[in-house]
Amino acid sequence: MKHTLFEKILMRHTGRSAITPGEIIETAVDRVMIHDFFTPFCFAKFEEMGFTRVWDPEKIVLVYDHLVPTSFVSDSRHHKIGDEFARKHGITRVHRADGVCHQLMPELGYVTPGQIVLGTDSHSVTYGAVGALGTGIGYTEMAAVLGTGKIWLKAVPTIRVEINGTLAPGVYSKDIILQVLKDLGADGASYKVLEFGGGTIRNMSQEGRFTLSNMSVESGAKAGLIEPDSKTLEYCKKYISPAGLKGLAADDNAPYEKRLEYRAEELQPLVACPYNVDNVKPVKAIAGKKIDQVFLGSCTNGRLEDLGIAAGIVKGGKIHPNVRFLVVPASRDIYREAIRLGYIETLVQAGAIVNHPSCGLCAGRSNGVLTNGECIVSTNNRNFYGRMGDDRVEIYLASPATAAASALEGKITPPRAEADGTSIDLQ
Amino acid sequence: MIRSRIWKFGDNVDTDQIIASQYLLVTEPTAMLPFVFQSLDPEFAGTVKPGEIIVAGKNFGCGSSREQAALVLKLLGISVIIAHSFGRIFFRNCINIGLPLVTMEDFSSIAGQGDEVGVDLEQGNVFYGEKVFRFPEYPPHLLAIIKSGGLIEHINTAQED
Amino acid sequence: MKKNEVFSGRVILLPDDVDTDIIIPTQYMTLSAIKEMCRYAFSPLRPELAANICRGDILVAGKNFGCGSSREQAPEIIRELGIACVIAESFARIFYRNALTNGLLVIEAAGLAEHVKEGESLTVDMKENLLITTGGKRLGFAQIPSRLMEMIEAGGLVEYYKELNGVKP
Amino acid sequence: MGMTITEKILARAAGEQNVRPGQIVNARIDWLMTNDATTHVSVDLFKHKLKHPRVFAPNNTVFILDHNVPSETVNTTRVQNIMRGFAGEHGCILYDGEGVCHQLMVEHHVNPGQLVIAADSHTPTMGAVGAFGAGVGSTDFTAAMVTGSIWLKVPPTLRFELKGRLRPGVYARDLILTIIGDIGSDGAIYKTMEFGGPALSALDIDDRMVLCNLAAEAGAKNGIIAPDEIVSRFLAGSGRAVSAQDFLQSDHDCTYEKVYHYDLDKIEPTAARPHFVHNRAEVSVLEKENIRIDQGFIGSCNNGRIEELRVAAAILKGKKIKPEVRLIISPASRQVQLAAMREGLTDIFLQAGAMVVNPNCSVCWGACQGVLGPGEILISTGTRNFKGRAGSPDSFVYLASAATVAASCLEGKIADPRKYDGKETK
Repeated sequence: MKHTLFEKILMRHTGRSAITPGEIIETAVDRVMIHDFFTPFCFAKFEEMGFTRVWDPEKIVLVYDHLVPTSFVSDSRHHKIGDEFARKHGITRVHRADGVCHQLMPELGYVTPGQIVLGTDSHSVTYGAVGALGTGIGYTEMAAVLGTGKIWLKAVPTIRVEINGTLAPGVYSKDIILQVLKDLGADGASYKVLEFGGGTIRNMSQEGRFTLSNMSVESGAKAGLIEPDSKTLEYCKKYISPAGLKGLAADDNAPYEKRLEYRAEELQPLVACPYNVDNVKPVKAIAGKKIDQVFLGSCTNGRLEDLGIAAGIVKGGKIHPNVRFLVVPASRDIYREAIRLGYIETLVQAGAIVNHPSCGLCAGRSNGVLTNGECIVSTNNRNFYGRMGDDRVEIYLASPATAAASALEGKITPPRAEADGTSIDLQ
Repeated sequence: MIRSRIWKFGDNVDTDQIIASQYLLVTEPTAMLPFVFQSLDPEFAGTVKPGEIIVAGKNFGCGSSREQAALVLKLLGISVIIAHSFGRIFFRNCINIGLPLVTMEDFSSIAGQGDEVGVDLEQGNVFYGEKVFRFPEYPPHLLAIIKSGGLIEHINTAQED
Repeated sequence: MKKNEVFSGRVILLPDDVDTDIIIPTQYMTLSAIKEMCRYAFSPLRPELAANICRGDILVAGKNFGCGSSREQAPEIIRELGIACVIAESFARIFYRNALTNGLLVIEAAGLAEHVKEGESLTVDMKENLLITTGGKRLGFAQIPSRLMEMIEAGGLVEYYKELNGVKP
Repeated sequence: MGMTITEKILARAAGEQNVRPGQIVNARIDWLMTNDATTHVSVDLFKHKLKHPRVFAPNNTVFILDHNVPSETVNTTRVQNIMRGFAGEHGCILYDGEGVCHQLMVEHHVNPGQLVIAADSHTPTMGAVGAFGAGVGSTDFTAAMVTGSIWLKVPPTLRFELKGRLRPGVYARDLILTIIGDIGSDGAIYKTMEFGGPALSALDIDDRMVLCNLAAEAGAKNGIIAPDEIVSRFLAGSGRAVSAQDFLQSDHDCTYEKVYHYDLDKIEPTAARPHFVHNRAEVSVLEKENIRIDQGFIGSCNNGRIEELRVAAAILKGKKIKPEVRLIISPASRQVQLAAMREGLTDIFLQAGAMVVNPNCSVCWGACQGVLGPGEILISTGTRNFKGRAGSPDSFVYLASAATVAASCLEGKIADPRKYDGKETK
C-alpha cells in the first residue's frame, strides 16, 4: 500500500500500517499553540468543560502577537488572562512580544518534522513547510485538546503540487502559491491536503517554503506539507537529529487525488486582487494602479529573506511620497539579524516605517488600517472585505519584491519592469 | 444675562479629563460628546443641559492644547465657565470659539454643585443668592473677538473692511 | 435539536465564499462577550442583516461558506443569533468543525439557492434528510455521520465534556 | 531698561523697539506646525468657516503625522488623509511617520531667535535652541496660517539659575520634575521659564530640550535657554548656518519676575506620581513602596533621543527585563532610530526583551500604541501622567527618567537606577 506524506504522519502517530481517505482516527498531539486573540475564549471554555489541569504543560505554547503592542484598552486583558492561565498550569513557553506565532513555532523548535501540531489559527498549516502536520482548530476544540491531549482527525486525500525548473528573476515562492490558488480556487483543496514537491522546491530556501505552506489554507487545505530535507535539517538543527527525518517522505507514485504540474520558468509575478485570494492576475495586467500604502510583514512574508529582497529593491531610492510603507519583521531574531545585515537601515533610509515584530496590519484591527477608496499592496495572506479597516479597502496580495517595487513607484509595479527595460535590480 | 444650574469641578482639571486622546481623531465632533469627563464624572455628558455653567478651582483646562476640550463643552451647551484660573491655551481656545470664561478667585469655594448662578458678561457681574461678584473686564482685543463670536468670525469681518 | 426532528424557518440567502471576516469583522473580536458581537455579524456584506435575524431563521448560502480564519466566534455568533441551521453547497473545513463543536446544525446540499427566495419558509426534515421549499420542491441531503450528529444533539463539545467531567448543570 | 531673551524675540517679531510684560503684540511667525491630533479641526475651519482662505507661508508651515502612527482606527486614517490632502494641495511641508513633531522641528527647521507657533502644547521645546515656541489651539493655528502672525501677551519671565553638576544616574529629566514639583503645574501660567547659569555649559541640546519641553507642564507659555557654542555646534551638525545677531541673550539689567536657584549636585532621581506632573516623589522613596509595574516606556519629544537610548542601553546591556513586564522603546525620530541601530543599542534592547517600535508619540500619547488596560501601571519618560492618559481611565502613569524606567523594567517594580551605576553619565 503506497502512502502520501500526510498519511505517513498519521500512521506514525497511530501505529497503523495503513490508512485510507475517509477514515477517522484519534491521535495524540505533539504541541499546541494558542495566540492572544483567543486566550479569553479558549480558557473560559476549558474551565466551563470542567477540566482542572492541562494534559502536559511542556507541550503548550502561548504567543502574544495579534494585540502587540496593544492598540485599545481591551487588548491587555487577553495577555493578563494568558499569563494567569500559564501561571496556574505551569506553562513556561509564553512569548509576549517575540513575533508572529507561526514564525516562532518552527524558529524556536516547538515544531519539528513529522509532528502533529495544532494552533488556534488557520495559518497553523505553515508548519507543513518543515514536514509537520500543522492545522488550525477552533478555541473550544483547543480547550478539549488542552484537557485530553488528543484530537480526532479525518484522513483526507492529497493533491500533489509539482514544480520543476528555475524561477525567473523577480519571481518568488509567493507567486507560486498565488498561481496554485488561482488554479485550485478558494475551496479547491477543501477537506484535502496539499503536498508540494519537485526540483524548484528542493532548491528553494526553507524560508521560501513557509510561504507556500502558509497560504495552502487559502484554498481550504487541511495542511500544506513539504518533504523535509537537508535544508529543513539545517533550519531545525538545534532541535532534531538527521534520524528525525527517517520515513518522512511520500512513497513513489503515492495515491494522489490530483496532480498540478508547473514549469518554474513559466511563472511570473502575480497579485491576488480584491476581494478574494483566488482572484489572481499577473502584476503586469494591473500595473499602474495608484496605491496609498504597502505592508511588508506577516507569517506569510515577513522573514529575513523577504526583508532582504525588499531592501535590495529600495536601496538608494525613496518611497513614493503618497505611499506609507509599513514594515514589520516576523520575529525578534529576524529583526536583529536584519539590522545586523543592514536591511532595516536601508529600508528606513528609503522611508519605511519599521515596527516591532507582531502580526501588524495583517491582524486587521489597527497598525495602519485604511479607509474606503484607499488601496494597499501587502505581502500577507488575506484580502477579504474589511480585512484592513473599512469594508471596501482594496487589498492586493503580492510578493515582497512586487510590494517594494510598488512602494517606490507609488503604483502597482512588477519587480522586474521587463516592458520598459528598466530593471529594478535585486541585490 | 445667563442664569442656570452649575456643575462643580476641583483644581487642575486637565484637558485629558475633559476629552481623552483616544476620542479626538474623528471627522464629526459630536462623536466625542458621550465621552466628555469620562474619567472624572461619567454622568456629566448624559445629563448636562444647554445653558448650564461650570464652576471650577485652579488651573482649569491645563495640559494639552487640544481645542476639542473647549469645543465639546460648547457643543454640550455650556454657556460660561467660572474658575479660579485657567490653563493658558484652554483660555485662548475658549475665547477663539466664543465660549465665555470668567476668572474669579475662590468662587468655587462658595458655590455648590447644582446651585443656581447668574452671569452678566457685559456688566461683568456674577449673581449667587443675594451676593453679587464683579469680575475684571476683558482686555479690548479679547472683547473684540468675543463680540464677533470667535476668532475666525473676527478675521472674516476684519478681512471684509 | 433532536435526531429525527422536522422544523421550518424563514430563509436568508447569502452568496458564495462568505468568509469569516464577513461573519464577524476582526475589530469586534476583543469584545468580551459573544452577545455583544452579534450586531456586527455580516456587517461588511449586509450591514442591516444582523438586526433583522429572528430565532429559527435558516441561512442558505453558496459554496465555501465560512472560509478564511479559524475564528470560532463565527459559528458561535450564528447560533447566538438564533439561526436554526446553515445550509450551503459546501463549507470551509474549520468553520464546519467549529459549527459542530458549538452544536450548530450545518447541512451540505447543492442546488437549493435557485429554488428559494429570501423571506420564504423552508422545511428541514432530519428524519428523511429532505429539504422542502414552499413551492413544494424536495431536495435530499447526505446523512450527517452519527458521531457528528451526537455532538449537535449534545449541544456541542462543551456540554459533551461537562458530562464527561461530571460537571453539575 | 534691559530685556529678557523672550522679550527681545517678541519685540523683533512685532517690529517694536522693546516690549514689556503684559503688553499685547502682533508677532510675525517664523514657523507654524501642526500634527494629526489637531489639524483636522483647522482644515475644517479653513474650508467651511473662513471667507477668504489662503495659506500665508506654505514653506514655513509644517504638517507632521506622529500621534497615531501607524493609524489604529479608520477614523484616524480619515483624519490623517484630510491632513495629507491639505498639505499636498497647499504645498506645506509634510512629515508622515518620520518622528515626533517637536523633535523634527528642532532637528530640521528651528533656529535661534525665531518665533514658532504650533498646535501642540509642548512647543516650548524650541527654547532649547534659543527660539520662542508656544502652543495654541486649532482656531489660533488656522488664523496664524492665514495671516502669518498672532496676537501674544508678553509674558513675565521666571529665571531658573542652575549651578553645579548632575551626579551619575541623575539626568535633566530629574531636574525638571523636581522644579515642577516645587512650583506646581500652574507655577508658570502665562510666564516664561528661562533656564541659565554656569551649569548650562555641561547641559547639551538633549538636556535643554528636556527642560524647555516640560516647561509646558508648569503652565509656562514658553521655556527658553540662551543659545551658545553648544547650540551653534548642534546647528552646524545639521547643516544650518545661523548669524550671530540671532544668538539673542537676556540683558544683564533685564527684569525677572522671580529667580529660582537650583544646585544640580543636590538633585535626586525623581518621579511624578499619578495623576499630576507636579505630584513629585523621589525614586528612592518609591523604591521602598514596592510599586509593581506592567509597562515601561522610553520615548517622546521629551525623552526619546539617542542620549536617553544610550543611558537605557548601558543599564539593560546583557540583562533581561521581567517576563511579564512590557518595555516599549520609540526613538523620537528616524535619525535617532538609525543612530540607535548603528550604535548597537537596538540590538541590546531586543536582547533584553524590549519592544523597539517606529518613531512616534507612542505610549506618551496613549491612544494608539501601548495602550493600558484597567488597573495597569506604567512608568514612562512621556510628558504627562494625567488620569487615563495612557489608556484606561483606571490605569496609572508614573513619569521618570529613561534610567529609572530601564531599571524598573529589570526589577518589575519602580527602582533606583543608581545601583546600575549608569556609566552613561553626563
